[in-house]
Amino acid sequence: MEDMTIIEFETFLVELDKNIAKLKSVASREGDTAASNEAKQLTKERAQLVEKFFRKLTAWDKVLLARHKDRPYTLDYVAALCDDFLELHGDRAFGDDGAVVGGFARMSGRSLMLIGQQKGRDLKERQRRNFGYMKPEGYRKALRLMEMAERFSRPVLTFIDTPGADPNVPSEQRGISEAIARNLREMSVLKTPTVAVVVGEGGSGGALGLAVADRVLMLEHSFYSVIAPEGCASILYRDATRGADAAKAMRVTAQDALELGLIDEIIPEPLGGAHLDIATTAENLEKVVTKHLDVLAGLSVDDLIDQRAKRLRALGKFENSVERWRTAG
Amino acid sequence: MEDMTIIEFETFLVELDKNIAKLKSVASREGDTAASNEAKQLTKERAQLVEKFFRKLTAWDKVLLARHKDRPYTLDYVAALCDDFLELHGDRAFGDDGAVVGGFARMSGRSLMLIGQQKGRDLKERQRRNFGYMKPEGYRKALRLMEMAERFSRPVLTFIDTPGADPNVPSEQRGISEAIARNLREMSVLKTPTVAVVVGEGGSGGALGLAVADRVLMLEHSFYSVIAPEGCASILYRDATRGADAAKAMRVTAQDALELGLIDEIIPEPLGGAHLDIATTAENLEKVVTKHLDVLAGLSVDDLIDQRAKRLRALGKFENSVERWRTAG
Amino acid sequence: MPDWFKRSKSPEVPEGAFVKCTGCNAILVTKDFERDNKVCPRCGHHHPLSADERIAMLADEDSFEEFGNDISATDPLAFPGYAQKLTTGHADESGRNDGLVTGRASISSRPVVLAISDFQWGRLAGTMGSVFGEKFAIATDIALEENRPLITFCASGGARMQEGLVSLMQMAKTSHAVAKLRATNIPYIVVLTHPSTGGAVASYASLGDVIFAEPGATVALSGERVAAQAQTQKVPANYRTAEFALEHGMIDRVVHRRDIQSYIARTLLFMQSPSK
Amino acid sequence: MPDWFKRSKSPEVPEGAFVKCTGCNAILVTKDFERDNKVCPRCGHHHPLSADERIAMLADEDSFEEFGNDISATDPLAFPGYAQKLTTGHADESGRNDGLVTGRASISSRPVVLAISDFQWGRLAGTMGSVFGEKFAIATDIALEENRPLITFCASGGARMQEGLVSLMQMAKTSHAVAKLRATNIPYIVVLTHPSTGGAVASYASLGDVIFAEPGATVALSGERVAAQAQTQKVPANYRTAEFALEHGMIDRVVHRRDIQSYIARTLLFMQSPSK
Ligand SMILES: [Zn+2]
Ligand SMILES: [Zn+2]
Repeated sequence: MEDMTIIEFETFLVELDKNIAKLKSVASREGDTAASNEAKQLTKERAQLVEKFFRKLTAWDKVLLARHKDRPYTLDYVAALCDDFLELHGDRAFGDDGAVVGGFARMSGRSLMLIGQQKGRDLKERQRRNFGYMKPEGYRKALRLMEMAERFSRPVLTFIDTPGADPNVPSEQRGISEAIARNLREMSVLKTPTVAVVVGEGGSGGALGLAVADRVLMLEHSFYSVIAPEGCASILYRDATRGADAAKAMRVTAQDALELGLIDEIIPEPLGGAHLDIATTAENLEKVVTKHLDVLAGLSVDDLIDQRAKRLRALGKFENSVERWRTAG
Repeated sequence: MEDMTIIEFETFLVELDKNIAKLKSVASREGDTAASNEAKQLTKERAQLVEKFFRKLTAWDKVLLARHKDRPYTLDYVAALCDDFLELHGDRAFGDDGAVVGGFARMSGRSLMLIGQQKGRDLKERQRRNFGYMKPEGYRKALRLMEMAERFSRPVLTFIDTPGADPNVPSEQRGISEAIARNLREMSVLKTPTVAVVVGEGGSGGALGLAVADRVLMLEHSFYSVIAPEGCASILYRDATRGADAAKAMRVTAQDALELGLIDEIIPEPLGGAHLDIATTAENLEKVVTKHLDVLAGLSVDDLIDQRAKRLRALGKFENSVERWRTAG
Repeated sequence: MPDWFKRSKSPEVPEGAFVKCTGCNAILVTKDFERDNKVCPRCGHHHPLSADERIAMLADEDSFEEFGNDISATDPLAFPGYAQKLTTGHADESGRNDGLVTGRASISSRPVVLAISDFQWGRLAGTMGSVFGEKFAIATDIALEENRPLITFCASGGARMQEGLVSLMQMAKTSHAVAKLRATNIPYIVVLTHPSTGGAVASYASLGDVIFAEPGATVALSGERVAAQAQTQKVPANYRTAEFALEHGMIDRVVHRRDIQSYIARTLLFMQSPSK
Repeated sequence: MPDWFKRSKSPEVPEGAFVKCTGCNAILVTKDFERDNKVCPRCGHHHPLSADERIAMLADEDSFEEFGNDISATDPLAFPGYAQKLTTGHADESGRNDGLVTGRASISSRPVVLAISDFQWGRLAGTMGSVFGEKFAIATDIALEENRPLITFCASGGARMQEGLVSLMQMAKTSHAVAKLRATNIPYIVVLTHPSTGGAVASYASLGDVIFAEPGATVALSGERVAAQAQTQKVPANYRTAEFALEHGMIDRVVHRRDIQSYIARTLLFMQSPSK
């Protein structure tokens, strides 16, 4: 059990559930008390196993959960949370990037600009959405919508879920670096409240390009990393399969990010992960996001910008002395 | 003589000059006084013919002069006028459009952002510069440079010389309409003095996209038109070869534009056209541009924006009565 | 006659009670056709609407108050044939002075200013002349003074050639008007209808905070003939359509005519609801 | 070792008095090579320079006053091998605390702030960690307080993996610093040198009012291997170079090293000369 990944554990649970079901069926068909008792016992043990497993998820388990094929995506949360969502399209210069959706949303009686990275469910949608890898036109569409929100004094809520920015030739040609950099700059001084929630994969600069905000939140089993664990592993260990070790070394979990002071709050997921209960996850998310939006709405624009500036200026871990390393050699 | 176009007239002059040269050569070689006198006479008549021809240039002659293969282009004026010119490239999003050049310029002791449409001299350069047809990335490059000028409180000087915006599929794909429209909007409120000079062809929206300014000037033999004369002719007369008639009907010359109150001043060209004496043309241009820049430099930004707003708001010829047309039928 | 003009002509009427769809040739009951805002239920083709039909579809009942109808064009160039077209236009049953109809109205009880193009007026193809520019500017002034969103429906062949350079300048005038709205954060919504071309899309009609378009509408800078002549490469199947513009990021949505009122209302709700 | 690292290594020295060009293998006289700022006169290859060499080339004599050298990294994740690299870096002869060197200087008598990357420091490939971010922010603060233009030379492998998410945040921190410069119209000039990749170009290094690049410098978001793996289509010959970036509109000019000082001076003259 100890060495199982979350995906293996889920497979194990499926088998276990089949066994329990079989026992129950025998018990009810043949009135077999022993079978009935065993079913009860196994059900109890199952719950304990799940508890135990989820109490000590590894960083790699979090990575796998964040990438889980059934993980809720932005549009799943939109469906669960929003009374209205009018999706808007296009960067007004080149195209409309399917890897990011955005538009007017009504949530808890509030109008906000909701922008989220979006993967696809089936192969066709995945291709259309480029597996969540945003292109330059995606960042530019997002910025257009954020600037519109600023003009009309609406808060911006972003959902982060990407393996990274699109690394292909056409994206380099159209300035993927510039597009991300510009978003970082403009989001850092956007004159309206902004909240970013990492709901799945927080893949390096591609994630950050939508995540410079007054509040950065993470779902319990999401992760956020400067480089994909596999990429780190291939540099660090010259072995891309050692992603689990790299994930641990880089401390990519929501709990790590909170400890490092880089995020504001972790949004709890139901036991077993968000995909097992989207409604509850969405409810938790709404509660936390609303709490922060309420606080931010109470600030003047000047205070908002000032607090965000302080927050950004303070990022980093360093010492005011160089002695340690000088003497270490 | 009456029916000659300017191009035919120039050909005629070349022949005439050959005759005069021949007569002079005979005169000097053989001491032929008659030949010498005839040469003098022809030279005198030549000057009168030129005077006379240029006193009554048609609208079509202006069009032909503005498109003349030897017509000075933006970079010719830059070479003649600027102590320094540091060309800058790119729209920071897609490409660098060769049909427009722009950069830091020093002119008459003043730092300004100089932006101009640029045709090519030889076939290769013409292709590289797309014959002066700007693409979306050209308008976006120009806007980037204008916004930089605004940030650093430098005036913007634009040179207009284009048959029109690029009408091809890729330009539609990348939003040629949006790019022009955005320039019109942003130039209308740019917080720095702007002067536009039509130096050659002022081809419809493609020209206007760089020509919303505090002062709009035109070289004496340039033209500025809502649609290419040939395009107008093909709609109006169903005959694209009747450009001369259309040019007259649309009143496309600098003199017409001044009369209609749409431009501020006409910059004189040397007799025979700018291409016969670039240095003098550039000198005239510098004098007039500097005069206007001096006036604009004396205004506060608020006054500048206010005057430009009034100017734009007042564009148009209409009456405050609908009676005339109601009763005309 | 330009091709788009032919394509956009009103449906033929074989009998008073029936109309033929210009999209699929289906014979439709006129009453149903009118009720469907002239959208064919069979093929979805959106037939042209007059400005009055648009206003009826869009504005709360009896809320429309027109303004700007007291000015008219002057034929500043004495351009061949222009006076005749102006006379025809002014004689038309709408009683309008130009192809742009402007007025105050409310949409779902929200006060707005409307600026709606009528493609047919004067057989001038919704072109932008001086009166267009001035009415658009007046509409903007009122939007600014009364803090009302400005909503415009575009149907235009571009700048009005018959007014020469004066008409080109209307692109600058209307774009500047939009700049003023933008500076004061007054919502500006554009709906592109068939056809939205030339100077219109190269100015005010590409500058909406939000841009919607009707299905199948032509949306392009260049006229069809210019486009055809200029092409040296393969032209995409949906070239110069609203769907093409959407694909290339130029507009926010293609919206069926029956939904446009509600999309505008939802947009205004986003832009205008009190901040919380 | 990444490929760009190999390509950018210092020239081999067959004898003390000679160096071999890594671009064309020409044998060059060391004295001439140094005088030419390590640009090969034969093939034009721009060899790497240390921050001190850059400063000597750029700043008026004796004008450079360093700041920000009193802070150092903390290895917040206790990341494998990081402490060793930091120790090595601090032991290097430059006496620096990080691959970013910051200070006041003047260029053609104009006061500026410099932030110059040293690719070699700590064998950390000019990566952006917390010290990089803080020094860049201090440089910006001083530029703001003293109204000095900020000039940065980029040579970076991107964010510093060894500091995990903390280093990713330096992209936000430096980009925000640029936003502050921009809001106060203080000139910000970027020079991209080999290699300018990853988080650096996806933040402060793509945000210059003006961006110059050295010929042949790698300029790209993705590392070479990632790029190679990800490609499904033909890769252009100059892919990921300064020349490619210029062609695609991302930078203003590719500038030969001997001209860079003068290009910066001319740019400052434009941005700072008194308005007339
Ligand atoms: Zn039909
Ligand atoms: Zn060499």
